[in-house]
Amino acid sequence: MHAEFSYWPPAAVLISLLGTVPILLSDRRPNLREAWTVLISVGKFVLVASMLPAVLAGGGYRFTVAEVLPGAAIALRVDAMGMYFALVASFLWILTSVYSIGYMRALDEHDQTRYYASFAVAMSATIGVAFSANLLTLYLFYEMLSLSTYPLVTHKQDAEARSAGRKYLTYLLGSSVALTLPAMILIYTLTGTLEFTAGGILAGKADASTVSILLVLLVFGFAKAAVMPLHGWLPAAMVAPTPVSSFLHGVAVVKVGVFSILRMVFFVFGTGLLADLNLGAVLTSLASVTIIGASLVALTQDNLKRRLAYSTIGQLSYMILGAGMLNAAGMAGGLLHLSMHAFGKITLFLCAGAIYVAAHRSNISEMDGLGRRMPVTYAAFFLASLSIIGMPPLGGFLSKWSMVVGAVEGGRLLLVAVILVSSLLNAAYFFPIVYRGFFARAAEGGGQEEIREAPVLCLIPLGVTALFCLVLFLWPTLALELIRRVVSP
Amino acid sequence: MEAILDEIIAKYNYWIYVVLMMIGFYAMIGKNNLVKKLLGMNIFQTAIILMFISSGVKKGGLIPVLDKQAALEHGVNAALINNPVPHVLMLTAIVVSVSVTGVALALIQRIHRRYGTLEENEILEKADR
Amino acid sequence: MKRIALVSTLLAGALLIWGTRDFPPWGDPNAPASLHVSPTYIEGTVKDTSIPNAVTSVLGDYRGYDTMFETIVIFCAGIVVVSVLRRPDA
Amino acid sequence: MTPTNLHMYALAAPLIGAFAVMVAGRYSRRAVAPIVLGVLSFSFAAALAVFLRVLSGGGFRYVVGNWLAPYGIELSVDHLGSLMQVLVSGVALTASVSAVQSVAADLEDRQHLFFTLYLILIAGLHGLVLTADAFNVYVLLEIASITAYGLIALGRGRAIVSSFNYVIMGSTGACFYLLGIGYLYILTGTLNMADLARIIPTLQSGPALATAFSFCLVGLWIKMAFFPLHVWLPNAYSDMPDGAAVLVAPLMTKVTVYLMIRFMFSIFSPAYEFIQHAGVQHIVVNVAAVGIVCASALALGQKDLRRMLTYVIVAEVGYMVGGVWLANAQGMTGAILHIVNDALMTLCLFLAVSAMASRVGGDLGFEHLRGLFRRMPVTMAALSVAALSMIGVPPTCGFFSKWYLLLGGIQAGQWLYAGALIFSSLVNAVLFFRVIEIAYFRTPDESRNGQGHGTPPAGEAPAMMLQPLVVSAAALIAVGLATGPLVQNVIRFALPGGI
Amino acid sequence: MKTDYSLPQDRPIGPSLIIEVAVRTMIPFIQLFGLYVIAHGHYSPGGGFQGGVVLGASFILMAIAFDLKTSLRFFSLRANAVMASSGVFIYTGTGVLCALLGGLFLDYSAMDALLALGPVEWRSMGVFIVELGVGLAVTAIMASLFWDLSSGGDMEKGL
Repeated sequence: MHAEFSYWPPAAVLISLLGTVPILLSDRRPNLREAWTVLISVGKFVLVASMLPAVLAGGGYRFTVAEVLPGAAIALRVDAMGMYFALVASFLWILTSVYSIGYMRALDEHDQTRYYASFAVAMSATIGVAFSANLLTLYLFYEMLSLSTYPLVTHKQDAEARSAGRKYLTYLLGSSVALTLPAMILIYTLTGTLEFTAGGILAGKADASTVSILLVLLVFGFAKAAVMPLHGWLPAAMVAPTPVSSFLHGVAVVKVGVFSILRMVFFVFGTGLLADLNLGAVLTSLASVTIIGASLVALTQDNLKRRLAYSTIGQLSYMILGAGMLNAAGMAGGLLHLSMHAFGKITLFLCAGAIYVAAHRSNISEMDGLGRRMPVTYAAFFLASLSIIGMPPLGGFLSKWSMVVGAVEGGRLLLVAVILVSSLLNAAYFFPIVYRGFFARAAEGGGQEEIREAPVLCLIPLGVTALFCLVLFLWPTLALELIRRVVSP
Repeated sequence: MEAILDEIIAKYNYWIYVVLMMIGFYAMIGKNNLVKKLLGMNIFQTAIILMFISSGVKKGGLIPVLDKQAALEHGVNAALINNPVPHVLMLTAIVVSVSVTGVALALIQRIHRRYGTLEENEILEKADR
Repeated sequence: MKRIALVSTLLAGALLIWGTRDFPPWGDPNAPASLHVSPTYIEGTVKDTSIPNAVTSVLGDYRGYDTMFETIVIFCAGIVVVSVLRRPDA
Repeated sequence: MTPTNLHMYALAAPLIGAFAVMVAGRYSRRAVAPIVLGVLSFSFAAALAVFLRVLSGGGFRYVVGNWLAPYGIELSVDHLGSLMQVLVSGVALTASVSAVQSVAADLEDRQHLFFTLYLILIAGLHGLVLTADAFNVYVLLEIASITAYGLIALGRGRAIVSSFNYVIMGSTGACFYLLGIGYLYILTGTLNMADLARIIPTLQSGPALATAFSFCLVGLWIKMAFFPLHVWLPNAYSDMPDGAAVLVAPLMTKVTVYLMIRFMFSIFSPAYEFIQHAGVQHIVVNVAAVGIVCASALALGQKDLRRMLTYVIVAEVGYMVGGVWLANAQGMTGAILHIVNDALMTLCLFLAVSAMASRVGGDLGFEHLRGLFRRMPVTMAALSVAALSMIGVPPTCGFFSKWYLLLGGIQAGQWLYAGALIFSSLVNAVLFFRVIEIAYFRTPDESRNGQGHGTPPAGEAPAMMLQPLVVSAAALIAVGLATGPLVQNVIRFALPGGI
Repeated sequence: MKTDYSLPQDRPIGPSLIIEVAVRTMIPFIQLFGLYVIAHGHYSPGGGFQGGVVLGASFILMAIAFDLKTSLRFFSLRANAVMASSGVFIYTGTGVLCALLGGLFLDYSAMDALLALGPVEWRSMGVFIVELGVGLAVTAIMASLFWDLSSGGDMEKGL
């Protein structure tokens, strides 16, 4: 892949970072501020999309900020994998910022300027991770993401939020300093470079034990992927406002974790090396445990957002599972699930938010009969949950199917079992919500009558994302095209 | 035994200053009274000065102040004249020790005025309160 | 505290004594200190600086840089004492 | 290349300024600030010019009084020395901008005394980073120390006691160093570093040499507060006036570490320390590791921002000493890089401290920091940047020096040291986020504001304190991004041959 | 063991005529000798420090024999501060001057450009100048050290 020098990648990364300035300046004028937010999010998407043709043409862009360490610069590079993730993230950001406006206004939240500003910074960090050319740069943006989301997680500023924030930083910062950094330095000592290169850089440079140690260090080091037992921060982070949970903890932050791990698997270790040392098992086993465990815990949660959080933990490990199969179908499935789950899960969270805005209810047990009051929301919720469970004709089906194929090809029937069981569990913890919504009798005097749909600014985004779950099943061409370039370059 | 004795006799100057140095050092870190600490510091520095000066001595050497004419006409035999460098260095060291002593004394005065004692432990418990 | 002090004192003393083993005996005119740099001062002082007192010439000229800071040291001492003792709240 | 006098002017300017302040300050208080800032800006410019010349034409040696070494006193204006001179003058200038403000508030009628000492201290540090004469180092160390004693004694509360302890410890260190130099002199008859380096290999390295080496080293360790010998530092640094702390805390320990590097590699040789005494090397690195861990643990126990920072400084000294003794190029690079970075980080932190103190009042116990994020966002933002650098988050400079140190530790197989580094970064994360959390969430309870320095005015610190703070915070990131060039063009030449 | 270190509240002995007269006659000679030691440092043991200390001692003696105020009448605090600063300034200034005149720092022979005495003679001259500076500084500091330490900072009553 030849990548020519260009200022587009830094532009795409920095636009939202610089965008914080006008947002902060228009502190006193909400309309202007939110106009800026939407404008910037659209601009970011356009910038990212503008680089798509070159990538599809097999090319790409790169940009070097500074050669800080010999063999490890702070550099950006746009390739298929990064582009794939960046597209999903930047597209969903538009919808989320529209949704945020409706949500924050409906609830009349405090410190909205800080909220939008940190959101923009977090977005820069996300795209930065997507376009990082080497491990150092990725680490840089990874930390930037952890820190910039801290004010969002602790937005409420009460005791619960504070302890959640503490947990958040302890897990994310701690793991990255204590595990990722040493791993990075080991890699650097072994290979003298940190550049992402297709097929990996470790091949022939390290023996089996070192590689496996590195693998474990990195899988847990990128704790944003919430592989058990380092998952505790995600449910805790649910104290954040729902748009944050939906976008950051449904898409950006957690997917950044997974994305980083997949980067490592494809571009640092190299699937070939992992296959030779058959270390795929490490990934798959860790993933399977998390998948089943998280799904089981999810069953027990009554708070809707916490249930969704545990479901997220489970779904994230699907992607690691797919990558761990180390064959084309499996890896493709894993990568595909990244976007499918993104659309599905964000819809679910947006619905949760809409319910909270409209009915001020966050526990599932209190949601009897709400479906009849807010049919659009519940319809979207239903579609999205189907997609997560993996039913045709919805996007989730494709990814899970491809993973099953991969597992069968690899002759790992156990993994097939894991996928099926967990899909059943997904169904088990999603359907009751929908069922209660539509069919259960609401308790008398619950004040059901005056509940109406959430504001339209909330409904549009979740409608769009729900539709996309469908669209992506019918026309997954672009995603598949990009993925093909990653798994079989 | 003989050897050790000769050793000691040949270098008794060093032994003396080492003993002095130990006295001073012990007083500096071991004593509880600030003035005694200060005295220990002075003893220590004196020991060092002693060491330097003694290193400059030559048996039967003259003081390093020459006769200008004689020096100009028929040079100087350095072997007969004591080494001036240690004197210079020690002038500096003496001045430094004087300065530090002055500073320390001033501090001691203030400490005493503030806490009414010069015993370190009493000062510390007063200071922490 | 006192025990630590005693131990470290004895340690330092022992080290120093041990160190004197390969020193030249006292007053040895062939000690390295007497042979390497100092003769140049003694022989050079008159014709280089026309100061017959070698100590003064070394102090003021050859090593004048040291002496400058030495003067500054005592100057500092004066100022410190002033600033420590002459204060309104005293 | 032809030697220049610029670096001497950079050194002399603060001295002349000091006398001017001493005389003029007695008559008019307003004369002080212009003189101080003027001479310091001049010496910074001069140091910068010298640095650029060194970069283009390579380092040079300078004989004071035009007496050829080893007869005269020699200065070595090489890459490292010149870099340090730029660092010293730059930090001094930045710190003094904030100092003129805070000192005017703290001790108004003794400003001229304060700034006389302040400027002489700066001159002494200039001398220390330039000199290539073993005895000259002693004199300059004493200048730096005596001025520091005075500056500390000007502080509040327990300051005089802390200052006296510092006097005792500092003189012990100086005496040890002087003893070591005496031994070297008796053995070689010279005091010039290059000359010593020439002669020492010819001596059979006997007990005397080892004694000299160890005494000088221990002396320097006491002066730099290397772990077991650090007891004087926390009190001294937390009790001195903020105006002095912004200068002393960033520079003193770092310059002493630099002196240790000079001593180890321009008088003795890597061969002497690392090959003939490999055992010692291992011990020192492990002591450094233990020191880092203990100092970080002690920092966790502190309830006051200043004291917390002082223990962090002790830990950082462990970083640098350990890095030097790793005896490989990476560790050495990391140590030198960390001297620069740590000076800047500490500068930024203490500038933030003095900015807070100007609003909160002298006492910076954690409960006084509540709600500061709303009252002084800029200060807290700068503090956060410095905190990130301390934790080692790219692209702040702290990350890159830590990177090199870890690299060196791993290459040398010193796992304890590497582990200690990771541990202390984690501890730093806890330390600073605890502070930030308090300042970010807790709302100030109005009852306390009454006591202390009266009701503190709300809002940001005065501009004179904010500007240097912002500059230093920006410098953290700028230096971080410039690490590559810095290592390539400067530090690479500073590495001693043979490691 | 707790000892009383406090200063004596009032002078144990009143002013004594003998002492005062003796000191009055001695001080000029002491100061003359101090100047001699400074000036003659080139040809005999002596120099700025030694002479400065002797000069300072003369004021200390005055402060002891009469009282602190008397010595302050002869040597005011302001003069003291100026003298100390100027003494050190002479030294540093000489160094800078040599550098400005095209030599190296503290290279006295460069001052030949001012007045042609010949470089070697100028070195001796330069040493004399700096010794003078040292003498001034040391005199002033010695006196002020004694004053401060003996009166505890307030220039009220000495020992």
